[in-house]
Amino acid sequence: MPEVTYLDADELVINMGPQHPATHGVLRVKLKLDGERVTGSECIIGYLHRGIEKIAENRTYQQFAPYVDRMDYVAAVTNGMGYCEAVEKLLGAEIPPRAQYTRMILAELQRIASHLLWLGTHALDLGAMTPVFYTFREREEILRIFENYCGARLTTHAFRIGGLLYDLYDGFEKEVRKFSDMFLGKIDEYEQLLTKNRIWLERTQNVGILKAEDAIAYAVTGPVLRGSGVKWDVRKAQPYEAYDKVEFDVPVGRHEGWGDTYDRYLVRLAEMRQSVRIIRQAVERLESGPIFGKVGKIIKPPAGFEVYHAIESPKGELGYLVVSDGTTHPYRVRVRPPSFVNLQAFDLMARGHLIADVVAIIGTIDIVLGEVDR
Amino acid sequence: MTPVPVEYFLLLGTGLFTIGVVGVLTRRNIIIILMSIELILNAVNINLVAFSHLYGNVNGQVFALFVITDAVAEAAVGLGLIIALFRNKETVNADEIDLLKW
Amino acid sequence: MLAQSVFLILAVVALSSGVMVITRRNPVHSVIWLIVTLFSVGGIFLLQYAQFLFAVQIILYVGGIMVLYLFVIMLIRVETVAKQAPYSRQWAIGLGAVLVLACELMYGVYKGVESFHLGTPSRPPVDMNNTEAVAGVLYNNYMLPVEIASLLLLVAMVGAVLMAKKRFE
Amino acid sequence: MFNDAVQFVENYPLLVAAIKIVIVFLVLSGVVAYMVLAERKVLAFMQARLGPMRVGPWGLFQPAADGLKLLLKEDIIPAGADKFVFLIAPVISVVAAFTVFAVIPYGPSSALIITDLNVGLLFVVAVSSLGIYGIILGGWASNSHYPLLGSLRSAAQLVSYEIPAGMAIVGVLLVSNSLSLVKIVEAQQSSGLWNFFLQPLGFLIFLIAAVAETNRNPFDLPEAESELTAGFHTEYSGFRFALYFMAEYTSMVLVSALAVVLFWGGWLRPFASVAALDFLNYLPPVSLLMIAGVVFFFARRNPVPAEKWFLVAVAAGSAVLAGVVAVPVVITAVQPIFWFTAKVFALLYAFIWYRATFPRYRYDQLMNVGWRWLIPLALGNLIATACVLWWAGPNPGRLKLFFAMLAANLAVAIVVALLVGWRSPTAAAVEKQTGS
Repeated sequence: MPEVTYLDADELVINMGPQHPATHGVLRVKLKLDGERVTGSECIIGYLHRGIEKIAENRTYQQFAPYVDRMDYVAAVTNGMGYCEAVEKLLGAEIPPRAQYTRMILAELQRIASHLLWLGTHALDLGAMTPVFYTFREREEILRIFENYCGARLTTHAFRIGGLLYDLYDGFEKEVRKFSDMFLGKIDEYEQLLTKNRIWLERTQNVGILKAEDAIAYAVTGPVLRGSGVKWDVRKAQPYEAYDKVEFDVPVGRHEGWGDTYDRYLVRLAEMRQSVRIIRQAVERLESGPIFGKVGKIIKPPAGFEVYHAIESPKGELGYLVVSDGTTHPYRVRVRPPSFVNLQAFDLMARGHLIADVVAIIGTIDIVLGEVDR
Repeated sequence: MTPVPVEYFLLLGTGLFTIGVVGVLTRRNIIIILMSIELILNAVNINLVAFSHLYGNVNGQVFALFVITDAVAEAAVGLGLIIALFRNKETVNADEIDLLKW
Repeated sequence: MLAQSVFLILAVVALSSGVMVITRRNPVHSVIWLIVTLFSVGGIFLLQYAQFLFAVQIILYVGGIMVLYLFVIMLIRVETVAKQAPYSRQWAIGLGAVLVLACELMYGVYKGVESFHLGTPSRPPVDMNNTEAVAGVLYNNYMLPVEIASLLLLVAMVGAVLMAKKRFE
Repeated sequence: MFNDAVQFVENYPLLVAAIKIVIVFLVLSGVVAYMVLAERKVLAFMQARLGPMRVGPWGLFQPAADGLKLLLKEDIIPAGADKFVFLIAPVISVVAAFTVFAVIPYGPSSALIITDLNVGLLFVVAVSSLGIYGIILGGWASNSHYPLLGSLRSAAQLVSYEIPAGMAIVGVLLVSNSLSLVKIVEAQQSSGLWNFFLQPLGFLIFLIAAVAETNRNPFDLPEAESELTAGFHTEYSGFRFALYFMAEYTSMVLVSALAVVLFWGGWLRPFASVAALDFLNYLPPVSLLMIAGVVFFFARRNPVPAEKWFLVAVAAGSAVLAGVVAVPVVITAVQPIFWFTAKVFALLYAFIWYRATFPRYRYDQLMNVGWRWLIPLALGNLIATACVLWWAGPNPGRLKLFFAMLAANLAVAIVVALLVGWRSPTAAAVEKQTGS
């Protein structure tokens, strides 16, 4: 990131990325600078575009499921869950409770894993090098559970349309319980490193301020929206799976009507605690029973139907619009990726800040370029 | 150690002073002109310290201290001026800054 | 004898690096040579038992003012400056005038040895703490000048900040 | 034989000084090399990982491997670089960092002092202010934007933090009444009170400024910030890069040693005047024994036979050394050097610790800390110290001085905090953005 070069440079346009350690992938940000202050910015995306939505039209419903894992590749489980549920909604299929709770447990574990990755890299961007090692240590536990469950760690393809392919392995519940007991203490550990750290406060407080009205106007969702003080969570607002049967709170930022990077940091930490709460309840309610609903081997929804199904992914509202044309292939799959929508608020947040804050702001939105570009 | 006669120092001071004045008169770059002024001030300091040494008291050194203080102030203001000038006129050549001439 | 040879070395270094200062095209090189000059002048201070002044020379001049020069030089474009003609048009006149001045000064020093009763310092410096001595004189005899100097520095500081500031808001 | 040695020292003072310089240089180089390893190891242990493990047992020979690699690498000079300046800049850094060690007293006997300048403190400040040239010139000579910007920032940072550091040193000067580093330690010995207790605020200021002046986390933005690549030494490679690296770590050791001399009583044992704590005198052999024990414990678990025997040898060596040190004559002789190194290592450990703990300051925040907090604090500390010393008069009681200084320091801290923290510049910006 080059900065002001000469005295007479009044306005300077510089490129950050696409190859840059702090842009979390291949994001390219064009920054207009007055001295060191950002007067405008433009996010240039598409470096990771793979045409995932187009691919869907040439795949059967089942075949497409693994592709969605490649969007938000640090939260593959939630991606897959959203897609499976959307197709299930299209079919009108019911999912047995054991499958529902299993999905919830894995999805919440995935949320924790995604937030852990975010926390570590965000702190690393701001110069705190230690948290990333701690968060990866705990994330490893989660990935191990995934691996034991479905054999994959990152792009899991954990669920199938209609339920689960695999039942839970022996000792799953014990492992998850053990993890959730252990993990609450670990969150406190991260908090000890950062939450009251004077420098952390200075780097995050009042940086990347997003007003609630702007957040809503920009259709920002997820922790970024909640950080701005808006209590909106798809899990509460439009409950899917069995989220209406478990108790959890929706954490919001400290302020009324606006939020900064620190708020979003607090919100994500609180969300991890809530996830643990959900996991504990869900594990309690796991009963033996079928894991697959009444969905045939060949999925052929009637023509002319169209559903939009949204779930709360770690990054925000992840929506799938699936249109059927009566064949085994979807007519159109449109994804509403939270990272992409949230990224639009970047310019609003970055304006007027110093160039060093850009790194913090990119980090706080928590984008994954695989999802932005699809 | 036999002390060095004081006129040696005076001659050295004269030499440095002359070099400094040559720099001020012949160079175009204002920054180098300012540096030449530093040379002149140093020449003065050599003389002051030499006399302080000759008369065995430290008054001369105190004067040299004041000269250094002065040099600091001069450098700060001078360089500030240069920055302001460069920003407006894009040059650091003394002979191109002639708005006040006629 | 030792003192004389040390003086000679220092003097030659100071003068030759002084010449380098005013002849370099690149201001950064000028600064480097000026630092060499300042060091040798500092050495000459040390030769005359002015340790405190030596320290001030290094701390303030070399460690402070010269850094400031480098800063400013790097802020403005050095490359373009280095390509322009280094000497002003009237350099010949300036050089001639200065030579005359130099001759006069040399003559003054040459004659002054007798008329001003110059000579080798007779009293060897007492082995007292030079810093204390300077401090004593500075704060006892020259209190008012010290205050004035501090005021001067304050004014210079404010002035420099105001001038170098980008714009008034 | 002892008399012969004395005779030798008296006959060849320059030769003896040269020998001392060589010894200090060698020891220092070793300390710096292993400081790098220690940093990597300590960081690793703080971050739940292992660190270097490949070269030798626990990577103990890693510094040698690193040094060899850097020596053998190609020394690249970028196109368009100012060759001469580019080549000498790292040398300036290293020389400035190493030279200051000439006046650091490692112990009370003249054998442990290279030279005792009566303007030692001024020398320290003067020479350490030269290290900045290595940074500015190196960045400029590289003919590249990143290094230039990095060096400008670095230089601005160094200049800014030199002021509070200098003022904190002046506070020590007032208390100890001398510019000679040896006399400063002796003053702490005779008053029985380390300057740390008289100048807690000064110590804090000095410590923060020291971290900033060595470009270490949390003030490491000139070089470590991902935005500026590596800062001023981006274009350097091979041996010259190693020189910069060495200069950075040497100056870390330097500021630690200075802090120990100025504030922590140099070579003095903690609470040297308290007889009840005399058992601390036995710490040198005990700590050596402990090292031997730990090494032996790990040696048993090491699977590689060669490494195992090496570690056993190390353990045996330290045990033998502990035995030697335990001899009454030796134990008093090693006291000063032991305590000096122990304190320096404690501070160096703190440097590593900061790096594991703190995020990085933003550039404007860094300047904010320096100019809005440290300089007013240092100024206030200076004034308060002078006032207290004037009020206490000559030869005040130890406790009286301690409590008066404590009160003055607290008062200064509170007043400055109230004045500076009254309204932070960010508050207005927030109001502007949120409209509240």
